[in-house]
Amino acid sequence: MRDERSLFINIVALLILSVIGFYIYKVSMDTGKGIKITDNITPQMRVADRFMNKNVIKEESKYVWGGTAENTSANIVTSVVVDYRLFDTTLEVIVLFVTILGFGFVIPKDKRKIIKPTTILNRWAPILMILMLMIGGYMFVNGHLSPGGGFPAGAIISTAVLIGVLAGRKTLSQKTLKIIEAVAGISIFSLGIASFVITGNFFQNFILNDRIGDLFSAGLIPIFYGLIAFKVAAELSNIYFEFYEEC
Amino acid sequence: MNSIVFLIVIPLIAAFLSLFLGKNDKILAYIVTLFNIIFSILILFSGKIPFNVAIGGWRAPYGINYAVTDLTIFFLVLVNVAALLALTSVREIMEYQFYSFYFVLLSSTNGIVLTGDLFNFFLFIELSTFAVAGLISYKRDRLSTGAALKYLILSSTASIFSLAAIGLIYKTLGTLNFADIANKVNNLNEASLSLILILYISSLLVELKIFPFNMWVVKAYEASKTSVNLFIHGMLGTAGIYGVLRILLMVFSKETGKLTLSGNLSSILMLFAFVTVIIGEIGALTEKNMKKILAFSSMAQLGIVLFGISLGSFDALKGVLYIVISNYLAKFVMFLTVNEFSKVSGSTNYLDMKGLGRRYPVLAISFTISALSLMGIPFFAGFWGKISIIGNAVFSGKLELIGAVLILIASVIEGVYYLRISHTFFSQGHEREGRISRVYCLLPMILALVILFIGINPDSFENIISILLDEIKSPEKYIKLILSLK
Amino acid sequence: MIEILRVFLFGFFAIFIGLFFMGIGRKIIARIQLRLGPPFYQAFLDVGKLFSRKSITHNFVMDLGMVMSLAGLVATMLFVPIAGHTAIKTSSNLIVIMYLMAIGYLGMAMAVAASGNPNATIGVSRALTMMLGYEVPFFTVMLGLIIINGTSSLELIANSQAGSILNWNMIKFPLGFIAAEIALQAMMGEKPFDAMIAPAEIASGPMVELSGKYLGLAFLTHAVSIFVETAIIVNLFMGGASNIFTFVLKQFEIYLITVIIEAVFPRFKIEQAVKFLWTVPMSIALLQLVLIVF
Amino acid sequence: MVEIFIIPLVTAFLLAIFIRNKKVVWPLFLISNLYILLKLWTLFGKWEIEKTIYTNYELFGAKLSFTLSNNPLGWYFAFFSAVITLVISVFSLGFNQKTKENVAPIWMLIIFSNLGIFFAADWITFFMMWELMGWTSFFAITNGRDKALNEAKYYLVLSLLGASSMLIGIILLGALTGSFEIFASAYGLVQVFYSEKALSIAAIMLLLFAFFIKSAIFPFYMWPSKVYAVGPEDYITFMSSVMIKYGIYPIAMFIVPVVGSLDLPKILNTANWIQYFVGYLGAISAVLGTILAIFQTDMKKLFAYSSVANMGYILLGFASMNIVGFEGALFHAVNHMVLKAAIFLTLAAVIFRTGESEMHKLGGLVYRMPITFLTFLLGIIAAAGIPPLNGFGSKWMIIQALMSQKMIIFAIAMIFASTGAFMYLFRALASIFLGQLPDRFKDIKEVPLTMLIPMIIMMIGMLLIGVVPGVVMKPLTTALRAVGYNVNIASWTSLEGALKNSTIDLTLVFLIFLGGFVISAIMYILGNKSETVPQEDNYTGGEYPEEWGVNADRFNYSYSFYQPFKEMFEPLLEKISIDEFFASIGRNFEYMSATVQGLFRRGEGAVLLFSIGVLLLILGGWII
Amino acid sequence: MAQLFILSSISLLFIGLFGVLTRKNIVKILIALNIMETGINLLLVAFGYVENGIVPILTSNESIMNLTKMVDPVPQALVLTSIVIGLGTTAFSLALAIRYRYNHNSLSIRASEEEEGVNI
Repeated sequence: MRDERSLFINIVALLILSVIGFYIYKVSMDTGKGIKITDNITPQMRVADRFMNKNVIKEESKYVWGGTAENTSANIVTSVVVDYRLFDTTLEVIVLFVTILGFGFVIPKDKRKIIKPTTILNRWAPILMILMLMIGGYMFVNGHLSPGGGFPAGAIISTAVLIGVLAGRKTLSQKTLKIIEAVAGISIFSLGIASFVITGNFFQNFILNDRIGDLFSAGLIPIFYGLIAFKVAAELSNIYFEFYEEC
Repeated sequence: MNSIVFLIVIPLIAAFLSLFLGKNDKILAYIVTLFNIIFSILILFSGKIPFNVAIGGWRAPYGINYAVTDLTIFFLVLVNVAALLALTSVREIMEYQFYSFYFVLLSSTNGIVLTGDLFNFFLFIELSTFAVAGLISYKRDRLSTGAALKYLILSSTASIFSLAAIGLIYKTLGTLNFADIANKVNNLNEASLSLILILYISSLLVELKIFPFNMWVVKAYEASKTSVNLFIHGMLGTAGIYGVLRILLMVFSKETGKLTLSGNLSSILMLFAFVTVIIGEIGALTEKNMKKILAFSSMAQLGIVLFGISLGSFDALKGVLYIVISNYLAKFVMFLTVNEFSKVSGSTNYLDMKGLGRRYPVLAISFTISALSLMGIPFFAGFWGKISIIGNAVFSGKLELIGAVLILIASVIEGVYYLRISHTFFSQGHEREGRISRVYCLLPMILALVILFIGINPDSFENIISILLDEIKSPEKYIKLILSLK
Repeated sequence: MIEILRVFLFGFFAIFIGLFFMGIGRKIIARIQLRLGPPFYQAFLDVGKLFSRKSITHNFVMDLGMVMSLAGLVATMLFVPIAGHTAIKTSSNLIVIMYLMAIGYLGMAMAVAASGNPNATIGVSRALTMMLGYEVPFFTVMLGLIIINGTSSLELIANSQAGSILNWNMIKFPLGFIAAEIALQAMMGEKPFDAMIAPAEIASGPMVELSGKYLGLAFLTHAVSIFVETAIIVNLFMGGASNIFTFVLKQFEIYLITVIIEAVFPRFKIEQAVKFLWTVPMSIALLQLVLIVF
Repeated sequence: MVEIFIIPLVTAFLLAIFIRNKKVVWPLFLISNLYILLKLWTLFGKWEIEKTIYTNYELFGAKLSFTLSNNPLGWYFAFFSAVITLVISVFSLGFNQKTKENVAPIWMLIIFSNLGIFFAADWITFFMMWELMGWTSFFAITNGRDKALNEAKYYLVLSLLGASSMLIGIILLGALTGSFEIFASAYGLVQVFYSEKALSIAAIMLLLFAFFIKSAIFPFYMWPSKVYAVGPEDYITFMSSVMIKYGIYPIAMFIVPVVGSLDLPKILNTANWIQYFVGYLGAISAVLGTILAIFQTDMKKLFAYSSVANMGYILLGFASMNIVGFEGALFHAVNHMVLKAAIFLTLAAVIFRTGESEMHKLGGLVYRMPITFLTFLLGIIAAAGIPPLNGFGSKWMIIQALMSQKMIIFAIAMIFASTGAFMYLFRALASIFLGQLPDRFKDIKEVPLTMLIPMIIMMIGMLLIGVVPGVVMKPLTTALRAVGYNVNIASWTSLEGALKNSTIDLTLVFLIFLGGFVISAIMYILGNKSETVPQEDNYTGGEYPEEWGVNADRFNYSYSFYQPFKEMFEPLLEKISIDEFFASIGRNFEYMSATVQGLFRRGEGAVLLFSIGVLLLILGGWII
Repeated sequence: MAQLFILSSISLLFIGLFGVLTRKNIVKILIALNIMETGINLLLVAFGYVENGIVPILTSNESIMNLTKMVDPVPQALVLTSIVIGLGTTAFSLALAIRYRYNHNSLSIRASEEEEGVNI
């Protein structure tokens, strides 16, 4: 507490937090009628039930392993993210796009000192990069079957780029990254428009009749995930290049 | 009518394209904005309103849906027209990021108005936050960096609150759809609902510039360009008002279309509202910087809007809509005037603008008309709002009466500082170098004439408002529209 | 035609009586101060002398003002019933009388202010201040009488006291009479309240620049004002009179009181005078008023 | 009916277009005013004319409509204000030759609202016109000059406050009586008064508050002195004569009938408390206005306070709740219009020639501007309420009414005020026109003909109304009869009092005065010849002691004219300084403003305040 | 289990909020914000948690039988989104912070007010 104002603010903050805490406690202890926040509500009582049973459109439809369903992704989280609530996911991509754009925009462009990479790093970098790219590729290709998907895949790919940057190997130019980013972004929406043209609904999965559990299943989901992965990778790499450029 | 999504998608695609077009971004911006306006007007006259669009074909409570009702289309047109009007104040060549942010803001404000899903709504708000933060920091000087940072930190905190509320809603009601929530909200426990509402309202009020939540406003307005001010005012502000109307009156309302918050929550909201009005007007009283004055003033106007909403009467809501439209038009006129004048005088201090009203009477008179409308003087649009809100507040109770009196006193203060500025415009000044093209005087004049027209002939606007009120009066129609769609 | 004649008759009568009173007053004061004093007709001699002399004027405003001052008081006089008669048949409204009197003072003030002499201006300013001082208590007394009689006609008030001496307002409302008497002292500009003239201090104040016929007109104005003011008091408090001699006698009684007070008192400063008028006679008058109304 | 509203609007628009061309603006202004006057002339007696505009705008479940109707009382005010306006606009023709700024378009808008206020048949229309007049006055007062800003702001604040209170009052009234029409709401208010006492009284008080502000009644008596001192002189003439009556008209139109028909308990068997409330405010305004006017050195401020005092008289007339008092008040409104216009026109003429409004810097102008002097002389005689001129009759009626109602304190206040009026009026006369002519004004001339004609018209007007009061009283009684009062006027020349046997014939008074004048003139002529000498000859011995630094300019002795009197009142005035009170409010607001601005400039605290907001919400939600 | 998650996430939220409220250094504030975001993510996941639940991924025919045991997939999807938003916020704010440091030569949030001479 270096000055009185800080002391005052600390006390006020503690006060506020304690009141909020006590309020939450009181609400959770409430005994009134109706659904309470502490009630034990299972996913079956929520919209998630339909997502898990994959019968959003037809209530009675049942599905079997290896058969077809309205959404053929085996990973239900993925089907929520990339199919049922695909628009959220695209917006999320846009959020990333905007923030990285803002990042590049406001960061001051002053000179930085370059530290020359060591030989070990320089040598091992390509190998690491290839490994990482492989893992990343695997992740988004298998996003509809197992945990993972576009975002982690993109992050991993961008880490590969980071290693390249650290090793002094300029694998990509910023211009290329920008193009990748834009093309991926536009492609996501182009797919949406395509589905609008084909089925009349935006972002509708128009590749049907796949089998659950197959690698090539789930219609557009892997494609979307791939595009997202590229976009995320390009955007995150952009951050590294922001710093690298000034070297 | 599934093509309504293009209102959001086309600007987003344009945001990507803007990375490459360089100086042609401006043309792209105009094309996209015009597209949005024309498209929304086409929908307005298509005769299919109301309708509901399920994204990806997933029906309402499960997928994301965009609902177009009368209220939606009204605000949609307002937002898109605001975008075009604000774009006209962009004169110099901007870096491409400016346009990218603009496109994202355009798409997100359209999305805020269109969406029927709570989480989607949250995402659009986040998106607009980042876009606005980027736009605020566009100048990248001391002031704008601080302002953007302040705004970003504040709205991130708010977004965490609202995310908690969304989580709680999903946990208790198991749905994220507006209509579904409105359908089920009566099952919710009283205390739990007020917790959720407190968390959610506090984040909404940040966008609505209500007093303890609005520390970002003044700095943000001061630090940014006029066009950005107009974006914040016309697009984000209008969309925010829509959000409040929709969420407080039609989603979390236990009675039809009324603000029925548990406990004294609505009293507290009212308290916030008139404190905001007072704070805004008092803050502007001795201020010299025009942008800050306008920031304080728009804060106060939104305070009146919230006051009207929290009165919980449809007559007052009508007044709110009048205030919204009056504030919407008036602030455009004012910002555009200030923009032109500050270019000639070289500063945003109104004392430096002495005598400009004599050389450019059209601009100065338009400014005066807008000021009078904001004060709620008869013959201008704001009057119809003021009389309705005050009239309903007087009989609602003690707190409401105090609020009404305070708002009237605040409008006196508003009169003092606005007419003082008008006077400064008309007083004797010295000769200056710069010139203002007559073309730029045209837009404020037209907008001021619209204010005057609504003020003299409220019939013209009354019919629109009665349609909007009808929708707010019967949220069950909205619920039926969205949930019964296969 | 007969009206015009009456107007002249009444006017000159008032001037005559006023000058007569003035002369007697000077004599009485001299006697009180153990002097011989001038003869009682000295005032007539003075006026004659002044009118026959050549005089100095500065501009037309002075002429206009002096004429206006006498005109105002003569006009006032024509409203006051003298022993039941007025020059022209009117309701002899008290308020009209009070206001008409002011035009005389205004004319006088205008004339002397036009002379540009600072002493005269000071005198006028004191006179006007004094006016505010005495008008208020005097009016308060009047108000009581007006309210109790339900009329503001001086004639009716006088008539209502007809009969025995016990019907006189002087007897019925002694407090009011005392207040009115004090106010009258100030109204006439007599001794305790003569700060506006104060010969030793501001060289006779308003009169300082007047000479010849202007001073003569001022003399006449004063004479008429004495007549008017005493006549008002007589009508208000002493029940008027049945014939003109009794009336003048009653007027003289009033004037005698004034003159005696004048002879023995020193001078108030102007603010002292106003304060005195607003405290002593005013409270007496208010007390009387309260007694009357409630 | 409609055209008298369209013409001002169109003219205002045209004036705004031709604003730079003085040769067009002022004649156009004049023609428009002439047209309005003629049109109003034709409207006399046609009380049934009405124009309603219907809207879809709903308030309290009823659709609003705006009605303008030719109501008799409104016509009475509108007509005389139009006459005065026309005269002033002739004056403006000459007066505005030199000025840089141009107040005409705004002024025309005010004339529009003027007509609207007097012809409005429902409160909403009335309120709209009222507000229009408020803000336009602000611009008219400043007229683009920075030195007038503070005063204009003061006026604006009061005017907006008044309008706000009026808005609440109207809303209360509308909700109580279910109608916004003025007459209907008056009837309705009388009906519901006993069941909804508190609300009804609140409505009346709120409306009175607004009217008092506009008419500069006691707590708000400061604005005329501030505003008149700085505004453009010709506009100020309009303001002081016409605009200050805006509060009077609705009181006569609404408050008096309502309070008159209520059966409230009487205090001491004289009058009810509302009457006393109104009356005390009127009495305080009359007395305070008089006292303050006595102390002014600026002539426009002096007459501003004089207006305050006169508004006090009018209010006293209303407070008497007596038909004579009522008539007298309305009569005095027009009398005051005429005489204040005359006085302010002469002041404007003086300022036009000398550019000086401090009285002690002027003097002796009578030798250079005799007609102006004569107008001024008649004006102050009228203002003092001295018989042959027009101020007397109405004042007399008001005093009669007060006496007949036994309102002794009000009557005394009125006498005090009108006696005090002699003091300040004479002071103005002596300082401006009499005394010495300063050297620097040796060469000024009488004002041009366009400015003389209005003054002469005003002189004739004052004399005419003073001698033949029927000129105003006839239309007034006709109008009042049309509204439903049982009044009459015996002849063109006489006035009826409230007391027994108190009819006075003003023509007779004039003739008697003439008789007195003849006697006096005979005496004057009888005297020996007189010789005109320069002023200085007599008391300065014909020369100025130059080595003392004294010259003719420095020899003016009217700066602290009533110094002893002032010393008596100073402690009292210091105690009740309303001005200081308002100023301290203003300072507090400025301090708060700086605080709020600081709050928003701070870097930290944003999230803290956010959390405090959440905290408040929690506390609000908690207290179930 | 779920209570534990919720309690820990709420404590994370409070710690973060306290940090945001009281810290002067912008970087510390951003760290606090990140803590809050972590807390909220944990909270959301905890809301969707089922006692002894399994991952909502179909791996075989049996897992279709066990649908009722699966945890709620929707909060996880939301969290996925909110993580990205958190990332974006942090990145943007940090860039702004760097710019702030560059402009004001300080990272204190009071730096901006000190030079403007605010004293309240």
